[in-house]
Amino acid sequence: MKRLFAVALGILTAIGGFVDIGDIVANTETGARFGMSLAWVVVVGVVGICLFAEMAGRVATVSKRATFDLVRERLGARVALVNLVASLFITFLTLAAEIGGVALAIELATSVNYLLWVPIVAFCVWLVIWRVKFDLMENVFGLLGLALVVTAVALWRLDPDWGGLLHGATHPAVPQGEGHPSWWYFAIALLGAAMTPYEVFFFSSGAVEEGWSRADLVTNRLNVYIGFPLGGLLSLSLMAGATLFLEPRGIQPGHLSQVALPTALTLGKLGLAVLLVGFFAATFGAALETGLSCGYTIAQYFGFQWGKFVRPADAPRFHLVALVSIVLGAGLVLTTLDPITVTEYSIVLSAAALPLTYFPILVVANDPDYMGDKVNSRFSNALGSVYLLLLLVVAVATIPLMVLTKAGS
Amino acid sequence: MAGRVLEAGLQLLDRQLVDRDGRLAGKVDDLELELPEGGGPPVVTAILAGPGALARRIGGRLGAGLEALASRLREGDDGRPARVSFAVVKRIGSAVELSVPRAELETNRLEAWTRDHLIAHLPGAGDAPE
Amino acid sequence: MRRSWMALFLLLLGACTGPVRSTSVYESKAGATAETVASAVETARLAVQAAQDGDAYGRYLTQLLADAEKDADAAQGTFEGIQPPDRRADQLRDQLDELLGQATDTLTELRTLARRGRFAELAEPAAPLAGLAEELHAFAEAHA
Amino acid sequence: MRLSDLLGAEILDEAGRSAGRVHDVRLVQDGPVVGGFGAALRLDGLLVGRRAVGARLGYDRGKMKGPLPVKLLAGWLFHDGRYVEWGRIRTIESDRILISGTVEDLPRPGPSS
Repeated sequence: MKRLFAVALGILTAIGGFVDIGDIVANTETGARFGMSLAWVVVVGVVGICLFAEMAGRVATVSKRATFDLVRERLGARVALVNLVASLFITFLTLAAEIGGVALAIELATSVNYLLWVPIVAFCVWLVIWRVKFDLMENVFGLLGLALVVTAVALWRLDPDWGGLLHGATHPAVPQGEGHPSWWYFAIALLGAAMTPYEVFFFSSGAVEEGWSRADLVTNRLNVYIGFPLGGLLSLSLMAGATLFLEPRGIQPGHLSQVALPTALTLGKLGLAVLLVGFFAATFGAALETGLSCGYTIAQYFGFQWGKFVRPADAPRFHLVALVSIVLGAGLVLTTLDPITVTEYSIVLSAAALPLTYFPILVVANDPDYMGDKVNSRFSNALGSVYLLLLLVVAVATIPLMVLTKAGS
Repeated sequence: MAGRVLEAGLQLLDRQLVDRDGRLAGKVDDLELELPEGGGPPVVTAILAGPGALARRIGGRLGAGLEALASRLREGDDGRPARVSFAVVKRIGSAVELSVPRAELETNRLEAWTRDHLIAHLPGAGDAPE
Repeated sequence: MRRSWMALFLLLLGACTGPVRSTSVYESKAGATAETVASAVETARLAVQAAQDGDAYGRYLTQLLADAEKDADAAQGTFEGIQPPDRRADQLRDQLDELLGQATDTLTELRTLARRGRFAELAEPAAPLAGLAEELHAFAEAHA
Repeated sequence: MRLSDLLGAEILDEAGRSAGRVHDVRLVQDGPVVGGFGAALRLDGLLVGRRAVGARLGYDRGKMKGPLPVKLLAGWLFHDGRYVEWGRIRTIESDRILISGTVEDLPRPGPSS
């Protein structure tokens, strides 16, 4: 029975933990502007993160080595350093966006300016990283994140023209009046939101934190193959809500308040309250993950002790990096740079930087020295190669598209 | 284990150092080779770890900057990079396992400094997370 | 993504370039501004509707109206920073200014009422929003 | 001497012709005993080739399972690997290693482990 509970818990936290400020912003803005015509990208992104997270989790479980440890080993100190700087910058940007996201969620509930909440949020994020046990932290925010299911409930309650939505999703076409470059730019943003590098840093480091063994490989796969797709459904329900409510009225959702409109108008006060809990949990949970990931990446590159499974005094530099990252992240938000804008950049740059960590993991997952008999199957190698090509194309296309579309405007 | 063949770059360099208690103690940033007195090919005598050793492999301006920083941090004695004698290496697998606790290693100075001067002052630094 | 970047882009352009090269560029800026303000007006309409249906918390509605007002003011400020290059652009400017003024005044009034918790009184001042939204969408369509 | 002095150094034969750069250094554990580790790692020879990019990925050892496109690319990149035994090294300078004999008579590297 205990095993069943562990599996269920794993899946639920995977669902709750899947959506973060990047998914919330990307899916709502895409729905408001392009309807469901980019829904297929969410599917591609979910399949991609399932493949990538399962591989990284398996590599970490079998070889007991987390992602960035292996990135340096396989690419050498110099190339891995470039990789570290890029991945760290993007993870830091995402951390700032998540801290801003938490503050915005509280602003919605209190109508007190979000900037006032930022220092408090940053302190709480640090405190949880400093004191709370790893799996307790994951379970609480993962389960609370499930509150975002309310967006799907709102959709079900609305009982919209499902055929119309499905048609939009299955016949992707650039709506008239919109340029192809912007359409593809939003596609990259959606992919970056679904396949953020920090999720893999966190997922693989988590496998070591929780001391997974080969027996846990099955649980790992279940968490990923069931949890992430259901998490992806939450993203799609955000997109559908925007398609039904915002797109027809030409509302451009630049604020979290507008993102909450579809659910508030359909389910009223109770729905809105649950949604705000969901926003808070999703962004706070992601702030923890990105704060930790800043620590993980640097510690795993230089080789000093990391992880919450040891006393803070035994991993001093790891905790120092996490603390400094959170302080700087809060500082970036306090410069009044719009957190939504920071989010938009963090997800697009995430998409562009994916090959940097995806490629080494794909290679290590094929090395019998590390994986023994748990090397990639023929299928995961075939799919893995397709995604490698896709991610390389995305990486090359991102910056030109960013310039061409003036970051999507 | 006699006669085992190892490729230094692929199977030793940049690998994680793990001490006797399973704590992480740095990376194999470089290897020190010396010619034995009796002549013959050079032999690996020690692992070099820490910013001082890493700097040489990064090269360029960044490497030089890292090296300058490292010598000030005095990881190893008299500005040398921190050194782990091969005598304390227990096993070379996906990580390099050592037979001594990391506190005894030169590579641990920066870690101990950070702990004593910064982290230890924060409440709860010493206890395991509840 | 579009609103925040369009506002910033227009701000930069308005602040430093002043006169815009050609009418068509000015026209597309006017169209984009109308679209942004239309978005704010539509957001306010939904907020007022939610208030009437007792759908949402006062604090949330206040925030929603404050965000809408902020977007409209920013877009208006940016647009007014751009010098119309010729006679025809002047006409466009006057036509749009008229709409922008009405929109921002209405949004400010609604946000002030909400801030004071007087949600029951939103309907009457919100009346012109529907017509304004119509005209702004039409203007944006015509000068895309 | 440090390993990093060898890695990446260019191999020049007596005629001054280049055999490429050092990708890796092969060690054999049969040196004098050193502490708890047992026999020390003796430098047996240098793995040399034209392209240094991605030498660490491990595809030149032939045991990697895939993925196919990466394996093919790596195979093509490293087809010209050579092996320089310690005995043939005359002098080691900062970025160059001078060897006796000529490039042509350098054997291909045998399988390592």
